[in-house]
Amino acid sequence: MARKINDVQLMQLLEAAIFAADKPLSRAELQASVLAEFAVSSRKLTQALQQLQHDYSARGIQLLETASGYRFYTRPEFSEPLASLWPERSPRYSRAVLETLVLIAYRQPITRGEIEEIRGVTVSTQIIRTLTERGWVKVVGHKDVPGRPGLYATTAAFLDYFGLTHLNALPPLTEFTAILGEEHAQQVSTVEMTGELH
Amino acid sequence: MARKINDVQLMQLLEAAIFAADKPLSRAELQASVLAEFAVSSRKLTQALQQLQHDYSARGIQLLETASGYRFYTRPEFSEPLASLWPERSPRYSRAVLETLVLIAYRQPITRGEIEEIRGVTVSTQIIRTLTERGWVKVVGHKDVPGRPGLYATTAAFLDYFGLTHLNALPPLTEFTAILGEEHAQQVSTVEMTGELH
Amino acid sequence: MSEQPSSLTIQQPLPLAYVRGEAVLNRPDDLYIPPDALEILLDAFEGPLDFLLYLIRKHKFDLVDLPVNEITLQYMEYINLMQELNFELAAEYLVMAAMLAEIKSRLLLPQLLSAQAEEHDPRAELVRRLQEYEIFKQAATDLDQLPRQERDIMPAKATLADNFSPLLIFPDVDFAELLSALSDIVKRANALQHHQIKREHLSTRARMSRILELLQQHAGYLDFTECFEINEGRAGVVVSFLAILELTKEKLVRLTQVAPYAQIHVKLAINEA
Repeated sequence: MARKINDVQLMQLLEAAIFAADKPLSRAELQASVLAEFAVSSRKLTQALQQLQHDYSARGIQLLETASGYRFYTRPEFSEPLASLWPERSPRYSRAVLETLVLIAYRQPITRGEIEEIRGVTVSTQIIRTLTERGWVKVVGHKDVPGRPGLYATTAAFLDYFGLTHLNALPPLTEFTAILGEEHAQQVSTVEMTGELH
Repeated sequence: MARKINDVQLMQLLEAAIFAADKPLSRAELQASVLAEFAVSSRKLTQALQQLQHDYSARGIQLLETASGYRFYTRPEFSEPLASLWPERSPRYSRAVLETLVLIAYRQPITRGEIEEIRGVTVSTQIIRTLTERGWVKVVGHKDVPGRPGLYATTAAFLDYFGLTHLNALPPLTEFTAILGEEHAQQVSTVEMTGELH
Repeated sequence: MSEQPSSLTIQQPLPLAYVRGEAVLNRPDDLYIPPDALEILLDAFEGPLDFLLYLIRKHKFDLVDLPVNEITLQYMEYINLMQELNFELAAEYLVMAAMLAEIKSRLLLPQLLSAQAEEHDPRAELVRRLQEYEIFKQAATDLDQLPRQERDIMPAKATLADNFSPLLIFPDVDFAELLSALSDIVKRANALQHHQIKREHLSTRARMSRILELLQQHAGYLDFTECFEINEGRAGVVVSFLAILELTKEKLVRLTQVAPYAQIHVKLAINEA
């Protein structure tokens, strides 16, 4: 038997659950766990989550929806004073790592050879290992060419880390019309078209 | 040089710090870390923390001051629904647990000592706890012997789980021995003969 | 800072550094690299495409009309400088030098200056690669600027209340397992011989438990009649009666009667209530 829950209690329960969880909680996870005993419609759930996001809009923390679900985060403007709470520095990533990561993000699924072709340099095993160990990229298949190289794609963890819900939310690729001139602008949009975003 | 911070920013910064920290933060720790760059008087700090406590007074979480400092906690009334976020699968029951259960079912009300006598081995507290936590067994009285041991009996939940309307629905021991086959039946009937019949 | 598009180096009155005994006079002036750490120059670029983009941007060359001649000269100047200093040049840089030289030579060939020259422009492939690389180079910069965990945002967490306990998921038990456990006990018949597996009906044992419970609920004290439920009929009354007798025999309850025909009282042997 479904128990009753009013709007305020629903919001408080969601709030407590999201704050207490060790990872982002998706709507499906919320329905299957804390809301299991209550019959909460999808519309009610959306309303409550929106209400929560609104309630925290003027606070020191914010409710973000990323690929794996909802989680509260501190606001980026406090990153500097908050850094003093953590003795170890946040990891920095080299341009080589970031360039490889964006190529996998925008051009997935992509082989290491294809990344090397665009970057014009060898992609070291270390770079790939850094990205896979962080859980940001993974092999999703193998290309049917000699050597059957792995095809890399980004993960939900990658999107979570950068606070994104979707690959669509990645910054759009810049069109360098200023230096490329008219005719080349068209080429750039081709680049965007071939990047499989979903 | 101490930087300026207004009341709202101070409250937001404290909020973000307490939420982001891995442990309760004392006033001294707050002053030494996130507030280090700002000249915040003790009075201002108290005010901001009180304001925060007030802001969360009607929410799913609350700001509590414990011996080691300030930290946000979920409200106790949500502990029950939140439990579903941390399911703990208990291990399968051992032979000892099942034998104890079946003896309590057939010989209730029975003391732990009596079970031990029949099984020939000690019945650990853990076994009894496993069965009582499951809600299948409970103490219905105490025997008037030294130590006044508890008398265990099965519960309605036990019958429900196994789809029995009544303890009578359990196979009678005599019938059961027939299922065991000739050799055992003989042994058992010996038992029955020597057992105190009335 | 004004500079001529064609000049890569800027004359300096004094050597910037001495590397292996040789004075280093020239360096790319807008690279923020200490002159005595010229080796880092290569590391500052993510390969020859990045390096070429740097040269093109620095000299404000138009990619559409890429002056291969000039860019090749600039590029080779760097390569030579690095070779003179015995830097280990990555193979990609040398491949790029060869590619530039090839483009340059093809441009010099007269037949390429025909009407269809544009279509067969040997620079086209290089331009395409430079454009593509620059797009992703910018994308990497943009990604790096997104607020991200650990650096800009931290998860905000609350501790669970003191009264919290996790949800226990109990194991499933099959009825057959229960019977199998019973069979194990029966098989150990030797041990059982000394103990009484008695022939009471289970209903009697169950009724014993129920009467004990009832006593607990009533402060350990019941009238004899309260142990019976008339609507259970004769069979039920018999079961209750047997249960009370068995409880008395096992010294779990005491029966008292203050006078003949007076009410019989059933009391817990040990009153926990």
